[in-house]
Amino acid sequence: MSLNGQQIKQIIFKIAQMIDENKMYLTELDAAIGDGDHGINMSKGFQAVIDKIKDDNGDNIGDMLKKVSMALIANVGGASGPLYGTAFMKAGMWVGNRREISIEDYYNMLLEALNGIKARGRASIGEKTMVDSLEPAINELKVSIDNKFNELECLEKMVNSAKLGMENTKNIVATKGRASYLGERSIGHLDPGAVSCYLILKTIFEEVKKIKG
Amino acid sequence: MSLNGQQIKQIIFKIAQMIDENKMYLTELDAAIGDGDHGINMSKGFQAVIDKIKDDNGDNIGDMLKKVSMALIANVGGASGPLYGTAFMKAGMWVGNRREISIEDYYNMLLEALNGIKARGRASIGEKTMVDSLEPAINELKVSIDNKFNELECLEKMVNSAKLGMENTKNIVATKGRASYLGERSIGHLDPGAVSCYLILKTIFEEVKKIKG
Amino acid sequence: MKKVINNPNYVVEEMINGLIKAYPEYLKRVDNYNVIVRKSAPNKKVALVSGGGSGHEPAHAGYVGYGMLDAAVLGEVFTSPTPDQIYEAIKAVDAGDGVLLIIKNYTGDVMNFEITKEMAEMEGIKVESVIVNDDVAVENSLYTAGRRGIAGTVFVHKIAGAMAEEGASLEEVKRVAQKVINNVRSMGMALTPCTVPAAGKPNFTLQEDEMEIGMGIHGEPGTHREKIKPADEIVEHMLNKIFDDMPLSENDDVAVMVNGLSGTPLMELYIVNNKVNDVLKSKGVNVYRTYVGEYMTSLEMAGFSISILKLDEELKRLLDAKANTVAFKVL
Amino acid sequence: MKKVINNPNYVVEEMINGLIKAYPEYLKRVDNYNVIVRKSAPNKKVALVSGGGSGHEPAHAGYVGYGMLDAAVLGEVFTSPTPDQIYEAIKAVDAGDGVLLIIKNYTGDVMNFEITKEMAEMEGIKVESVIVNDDVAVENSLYTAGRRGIAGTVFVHKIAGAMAEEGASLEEVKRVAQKVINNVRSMGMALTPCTVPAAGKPNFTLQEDEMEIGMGIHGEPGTHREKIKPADEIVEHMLNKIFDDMPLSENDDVAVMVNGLSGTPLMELYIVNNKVNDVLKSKGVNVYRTYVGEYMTSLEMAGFSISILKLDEELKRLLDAKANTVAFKVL
Ligand SMILES: Nc1ncnc2c1ncn2[C@@H]1O[C@H](COP(=O)(O)OP(=O)(O)O)[C@@H](O)[C@H]1O
Ligand SMILES: Nc1ncnc2c1ncn2[C@@H]1O[C@H](COP(=O)(O)OP(=O)(O)O)[C@@H](O)[C@H]1O
Ligand SMILES: [Mg+2]
Ligand SMILES: [Mg+2]
Ligand SMILES: [Mg+2]
Ligand SMILES: [Mg+2]
Repeated sequence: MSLNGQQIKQIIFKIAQMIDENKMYLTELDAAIGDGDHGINMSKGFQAVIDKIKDDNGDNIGDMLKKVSMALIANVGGASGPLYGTAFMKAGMWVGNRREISIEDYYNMLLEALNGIKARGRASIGEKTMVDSLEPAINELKVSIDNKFNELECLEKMVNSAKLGMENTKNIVATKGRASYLGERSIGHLDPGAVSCYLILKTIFEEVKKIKG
Repeated sequence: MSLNGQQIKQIIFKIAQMIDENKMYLTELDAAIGDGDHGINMSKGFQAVIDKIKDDNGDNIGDMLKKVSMALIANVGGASGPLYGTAFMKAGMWVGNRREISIEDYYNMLLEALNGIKARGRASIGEKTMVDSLEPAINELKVSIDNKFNELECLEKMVNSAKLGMENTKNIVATKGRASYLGERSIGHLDPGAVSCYLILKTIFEEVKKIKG
Repeated sequence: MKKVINNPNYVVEEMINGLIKAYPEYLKRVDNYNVIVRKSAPNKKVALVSGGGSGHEPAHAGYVGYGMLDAAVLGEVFTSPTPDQIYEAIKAVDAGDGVLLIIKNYTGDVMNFEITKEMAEMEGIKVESVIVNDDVAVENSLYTAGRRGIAGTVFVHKIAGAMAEEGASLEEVKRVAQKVINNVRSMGMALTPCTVPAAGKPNFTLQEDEMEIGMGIHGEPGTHREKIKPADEIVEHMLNKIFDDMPLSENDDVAVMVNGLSGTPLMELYIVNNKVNDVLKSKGVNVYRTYVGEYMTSLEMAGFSISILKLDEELKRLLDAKANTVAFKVL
Repeated sequence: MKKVINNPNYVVEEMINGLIKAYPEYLKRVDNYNVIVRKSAPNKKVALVSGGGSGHEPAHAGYVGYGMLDAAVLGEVFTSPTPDQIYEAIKAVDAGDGVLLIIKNYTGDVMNFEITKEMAEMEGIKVESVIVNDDVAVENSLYTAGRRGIAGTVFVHKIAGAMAEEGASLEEVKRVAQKVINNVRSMGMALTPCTVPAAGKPNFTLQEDEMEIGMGIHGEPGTHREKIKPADEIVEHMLNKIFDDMPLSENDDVAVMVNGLSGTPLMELYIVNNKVNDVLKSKGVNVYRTYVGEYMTSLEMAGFSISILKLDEELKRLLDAKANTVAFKVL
């Protein structure tokens, strides 16, 4: 698909806007099984992201993503800050000073991000966290790429899989994060981090579609 | 009138009973302009009085009244404990080892009690306290005795005067005790101590009437 | 009534037991009395006795120990202790050098302590007393019960206690206690009422958006009731009332106590102190020491009081002297 | 929301300012950061850094000083501080002998502190960390986020701080901190919720006659909710949960902390301690020290926690070592 730094920057801006629009929704999800701040946290963090990269010319994708990471780490607070921060950090480290990324690069960046999140959060799939939308999405993306589907199709399948994973968090008893204190009582609720992660993947797909479609 | 120690003891028992019956009333009066414990305090104190003198044979009136005083001081708590305690102490000191008291003795005992209360509370008439029922009552008693009215008549006039004084506390701004913190807002309320004092004088009169009538 | 208690009638008894069990290295109880004395005091020194109704913890038992009180007498909740109790405290701590009674200015307290003083004097014990009246919410005049005693009392305990520990005479200890009283002013406010356990219901009511300014530590009425305002405005108003009563000049040294009534979190007390400090600095007043915490509480009431103590060199020295009590320590 | 504040968004900032203005002899702030450090620390010693969300005052800034912490990092209310803040604290206090991070076991805290640890290590600073997880209301298993860190943390500050003050190495300080963690268990309960200022409404609801057993210090759910019971029954239940997790034997020595969450008056905490002490004594356990007060609060929540720390000779010595901080002093 070959996205350049400027395009990636635009996608990040769109993500920030989307998070802001979903601030109350994410916060309400978190109020049900956490401490009711996920939307507030994320929106604060992505505001800082915009500030941090608005003057970045996108020449060095790796550096830009590290800036995103630092902004998230320093401003989101809570659990999701270090997790998303680590994700962007790992993605940025993988991409290094490449000036464009392909769908395969994108896959590798996501995989690095996932591994970063899992290591940081000591989490695996099925614990009712953002991992539950991210991991199936990445697996699906891999399969689609291996099947040589066209790029938009790959991304679309990835988003659908993220959505299924996200919806499935309703059926999971949380064993990580604040929701784990609820035990069985966490069943029936979506995990806010899984939702924000799905929304981010969806935004990426939609933006790439606009650029490429 | 010549009351002996046994008769005085019976009167004190009646006072205790009357206080117990008026416990809630006195407490409600105190709740309006104080801390809502006057009835509770007094009733606790007079229960202790009964305990303390129930085996007293009444031979030494002064000693018996000192016991009453100590029981009140040690058990009423709050402002009214030391005040009523001082009153009985002073009355007991005045009566000493007399074995019977006349109406003149009774007057002198009350006068001592009043002076004790005023000294202890640094109070004078018109400050919305028990002094406001006791002092006019004593003055009236003095006039009646000087006029050579019969004893029951003297006591009745005393009680009527106490009642007027007590009722008049409604019109007074408190300048002593807790009610003084209310300033003008204390107007319109009876002073609980003035009421308990009136009720005690009234009980004494009624009991003497039963004994002598 | 939401309280962690067993029986409303035994709260004081169980509290005393829990306190002694917690701090046997500091405190012991006089058998059968609601009197708490120092575990160990020097044989020869002026003894300090304070007390009052319970419900103001850590006052006063928390201030029994090295450099502060020798005994605290605990009445029922919000009720003055009786003379038999106070007398027992005096007897327990008198070492022949005399006893100073530190009394808060409430009619019941004053009378019960004064009766006891007369009793002790009759027994040949040298007893003096001071009456703390720092609460400027109440006007002080010959024609009222006078200002109430509130959190400023803790400064009296600290400073008179340090003086006694130095070995000063009863007259000297009384003099310095009275100096503190003359130089300390306080004012409080409340956001919520409190419930005396035996009563079972709150002693007054405040609307969800109301506060009472000048509220006493037993819920006695203050100067007025109004809608809640920002902390800074509340502080400014309270300080002005204090300054009206005790004007401060540039370069005056003061100690500040921001005292929580119990329900108010420390976070809010620090926010209050932020403004108190600013106002004092803007007047050129030098804040020598600040104490933020719960020193004289009112059951579970939310609210706070501010106390300002004007200092001279003697008071500074005594304020900073070593103290080792459960609730007040100076190393 | 009844609070003495100015603006919900600035409570942490104003609190920090009020705290520093109150205790300039103990504390200073790292400019532009929510980091509070000791006014003066020896040049060479292992540095202790703790922190977490605000709203738990006096934790943790109140424990900065001689014999305890070197720095506290203050997050927003009930929100972990971010790595840039924690990093600043580490840099401010590292004297070359290494830094121990004392972390309470919450996902956000653990991750933010660990990221920072990696950042500091990359800069060549020797950093170790321990994770406090004393709350037995949560089951500890590989398959949960594990027990939460609550008031037992204060024992870690005290004991590791004393060890560092003695001049021990980072490894030694970490060892003793971990020993405390292995030997301390706590459990809490709540009578009322609390309100995060920025949220403006309570974080949960409890009926007038209900309490929640096992409640966390941010209002995290506990083991169950039930009708209020007498204090003694509540205490017995909580202690049993603690003993289930950490059995005690006859002649064991323990330290006890009865910690108020802020809204509960000291009177009730003493009543609680009365029972705690009785239960321990009836098991033949020796109560070496007791601490009753507000050590780790939860805004204005009413409730309390009990912490039991099993002691050996080393822990006793360090517990009793001199400490001089705003909220914890040992003479
Ligand atoms: N250990 C973990 N591993 C992965 N994700 C986690 C972990 N803990 C929490 N999360 C994610 O973080 C989300 C909560 O984020 P947020 O509300 O911003 O933080 P906090 O819980 O500290 O308030 C959860 O919904 C979950 O998806
Ligand atoms: N200084 C005083 N002199 C005389 N009487 C007083 C004085 N102060 C209070 N009283 C009387 O005491 C009564 C209150 O008694 P009580 O409620 O038992 O004590 P408290 O006010 O300590 O709760 C008042 O109604 C008043 O009559
Ligand atoms: Mg959250
Ligand atoms: Mg959070
Ligand atoms: Mg009363
Ligand atoms: Mg009373």
